[in-house]
Amino acid sequence: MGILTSGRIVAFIAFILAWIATYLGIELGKRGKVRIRRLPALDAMEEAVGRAVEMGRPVFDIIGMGTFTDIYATQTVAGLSVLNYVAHLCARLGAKLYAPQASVDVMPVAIEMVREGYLAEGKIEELNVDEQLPYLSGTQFAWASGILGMASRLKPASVIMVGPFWAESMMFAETFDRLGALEIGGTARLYQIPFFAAVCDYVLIGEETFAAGAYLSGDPLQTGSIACQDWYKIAAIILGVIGAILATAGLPWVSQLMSI
Amino acid sequence: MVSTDVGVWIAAFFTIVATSYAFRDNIFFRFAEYTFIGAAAGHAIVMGVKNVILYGWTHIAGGEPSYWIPIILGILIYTRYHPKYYWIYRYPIAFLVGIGVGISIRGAIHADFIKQIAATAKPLIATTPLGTLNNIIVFVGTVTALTHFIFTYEGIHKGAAGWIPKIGRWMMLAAFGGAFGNTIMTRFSMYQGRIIFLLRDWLGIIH
Amino acid sequence: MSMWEKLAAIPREIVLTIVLIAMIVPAIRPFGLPIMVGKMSKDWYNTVDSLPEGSIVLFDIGFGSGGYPTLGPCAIAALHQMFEKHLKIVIMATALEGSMMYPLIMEKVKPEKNYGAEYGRDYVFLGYIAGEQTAMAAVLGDIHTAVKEDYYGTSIEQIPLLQEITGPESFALVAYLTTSGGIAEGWVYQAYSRYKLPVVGGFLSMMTPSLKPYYDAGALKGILDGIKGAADMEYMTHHPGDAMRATDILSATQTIVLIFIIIGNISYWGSRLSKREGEK
Amino acid sequence: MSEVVRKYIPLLITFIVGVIAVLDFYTTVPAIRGTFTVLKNWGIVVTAFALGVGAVNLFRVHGKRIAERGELWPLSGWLLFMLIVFVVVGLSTGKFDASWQYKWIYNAIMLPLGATMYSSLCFYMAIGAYKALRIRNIDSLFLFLTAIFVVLGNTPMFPAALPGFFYTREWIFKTIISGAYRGIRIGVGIGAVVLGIRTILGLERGYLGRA
Repeated sequence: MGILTSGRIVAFIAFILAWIATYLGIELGKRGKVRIRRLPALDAMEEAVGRAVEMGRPVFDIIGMGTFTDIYATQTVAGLSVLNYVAHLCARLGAKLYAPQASVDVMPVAIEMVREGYLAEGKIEELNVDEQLPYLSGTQFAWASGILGMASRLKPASVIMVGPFWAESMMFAETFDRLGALEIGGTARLYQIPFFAAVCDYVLIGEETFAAGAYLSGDPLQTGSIACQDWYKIAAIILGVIGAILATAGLPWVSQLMSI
Repeated sequence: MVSTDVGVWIAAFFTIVATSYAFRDNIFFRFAEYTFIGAAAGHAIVMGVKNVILYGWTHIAGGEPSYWIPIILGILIYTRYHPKYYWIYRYPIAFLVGIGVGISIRGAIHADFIKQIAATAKPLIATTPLGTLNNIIVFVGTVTALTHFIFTYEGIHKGAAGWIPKIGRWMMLAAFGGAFGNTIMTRFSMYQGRIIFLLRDWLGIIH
Repeated sequence: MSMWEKLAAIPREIVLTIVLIAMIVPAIRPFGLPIMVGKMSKDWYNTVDSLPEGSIVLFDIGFGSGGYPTLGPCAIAALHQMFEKHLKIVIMATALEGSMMYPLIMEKVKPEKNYGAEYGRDYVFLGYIAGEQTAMAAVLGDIHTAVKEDYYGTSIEQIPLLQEITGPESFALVAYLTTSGGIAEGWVYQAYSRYKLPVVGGFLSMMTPSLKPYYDAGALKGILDGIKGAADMEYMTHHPGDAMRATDILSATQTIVLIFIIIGNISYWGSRLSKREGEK
Repeated sequence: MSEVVRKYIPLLITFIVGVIAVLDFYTTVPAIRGTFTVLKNWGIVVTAFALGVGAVNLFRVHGKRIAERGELWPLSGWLLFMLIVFVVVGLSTGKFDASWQYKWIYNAIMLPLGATMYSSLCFYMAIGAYKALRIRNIDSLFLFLTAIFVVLGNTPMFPAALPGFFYTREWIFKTIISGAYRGIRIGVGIGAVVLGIRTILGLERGYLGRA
């Protein structure tokens, strides 16, 4: 065993297994064998868009300032799936959608997502991309103040924020709250979840963001990955529970195993 | 004594203007914002050039021609702006993504998965009753929060078992409350530094 | 508008002005409250304290201007302790603006004057190194192939301290201060997971909840929890500075925030109950 | 052919570099370790080049705005001027950020702006706490209770009067936050690993940009 680094052998095995599990999960996803539970925040999106129609005010969908190259790319992808769904809802129910953009790389995909939604609902003539998906800025405070400016001008009835968010999350949550908008927030950036959880009417916590994206898109790559992650979480639960019971009985086998 | 240093006056001006936005949007804030964006991008270039020289060029000068490779890759990043040859920029990006992803996931499975399981698999009974209670809360928090994030087995969220993820949700909300409270302090402690700057370095009211 | 609704809708300008006043008054007239040292900062202090004289510490400045108000005092107090213990310190910056923080910090620490330390022999600054985790891995793995010059352009062959470093095991401790989650996790991955080096970390208080699992699992030996950690360090090292001054300001502002939270809740429940009364 | 050059070779580069990074961690083979040391050093240089991309984007966006006399275009001109000032001062002395001239403009302009921009979020926190931290239902009750006790423990005045506040905050961190956040961290960590594997395998191709 000389070629493997000691203390990391179990980690290595876990890594190899993750590799295989990712393949398996995606394969199951392709065969439609993965079912993801529907989250309450998704039902709330329909309510949010309906509210905007009733009040005659627009809907904001903000996917954050992530890019495809950073480590938060999955959150951006989830945000795009949600944007697509919201575009469908807005086109169908007749609410005006605004989705300001922060990333040059993501913007063309976002436009495609919205266009597809409007097209599928037969409302493509109602979509004005330049007005509804403006590019604000890729710099944090310019982006944040741009959104705040749009918000006080257009007074949205509802706002959906799913994607990676940084320190601007609190500025957004507070401003939209002041404008009386119904807020649905979701991010997997650990540092920012508390603000959405405290201020928003509905919140997607951490990985729920990915699950929501996978549920809405039905993309096997996304659903399969969720399945694979579930297996690992279940493994963590089982190992944790058995390990704690054994350790309480004086047999610290699991934690010893983990340091091989 | 009020400061006589021009630099301190400029800094004080920018400090006050950057604060003003929280009260109301105004043109002075826009001016400060644009200054900041320009300065930050300029600083990034200066540091970029310095790093290229320090970590690339000195190697070449020291007789390691292989360091031409990262320099060429680096230059290729800028092909992304070319209408026809934009795809060349994928080479340096592919390199950066490979190294970045590889380096972060190899540590993640050790520090975030293996080590955290090892920390969970600890005895629940402690020497004091409070210690035992604490251990149980941590254990329950970890396990129930994990169950909350299981999406593909719907049974776990229904019926009597449904209480487990529900407890997890409450534990997480309680934890978020703590995090929220802590963030209030973080932001204030950051701003206090600016107040001290204004009162001490600029106005000279305190020492 | 009922009384409850008025209470619930105090204009933001008024709220913010009160908050500002609560910062200025104690800054001018401190109350001088005592400090209670937290366990996480104590662990940092003890970890450094237990190192034998002459051990080499890798110290990372992973913050820029945004983090300076809180992490600057942390860095100053932490370096005071390290110089006092006659440790040798290799300082680097993984944050883009980190190299600009270094002179601000050293202006306060004054290692030559206060501790008779000598640049190059007792401490060295490598400057900003791009790439975050890539930079960490490179410096830990083989500092001699990664770095050719220090911040001032001196070749590393001429720096005696760097000659003492033969590999990752030469470092007795990795200490970092950062505002970035990527850097905070990065040092755990690269120094602890990769080389099993003892690591201590300091960050903004808001990051502490998400990084505390590392401390509980033993991956971080100690934590400096934002301005609170800085005040603890200043207190333990007997070098009172901005953080201890900030303690009083913090008392005033946090109390104001608490009062506003209570007003918010009273008005919310007041209007909710009075509405219910009205419906009856 | 062009598919290979445009798409598959980049994917292959990611795969090879990623696999070497992983093997460097888990194995002790000197050849892998040596190769990866070189790759890491290269990585620093390539990342350094990428630092200029932001500036190019700014020149494109703001250059266009100036040419079209768009909204706030004089400020766009000022932005590019500031950018050039920093670059000129930084590069002309030959000492980069170590020269006193550079330190002066940094300390006068960038330091106060950076420090204040982020910290002025405290005002949003204060307003947010006042407007949002309200007990609306059972969920917000949990959030509210710990938030209040953490704020009480964080306010140096209260523990000084009654040490119990200090220990309550430490206890909340030691139990509730440690437990729940460990659960979240395990989940997020696995999510990152699976995404990483997808990327190394070339299943996740967003970073390649437009097709």
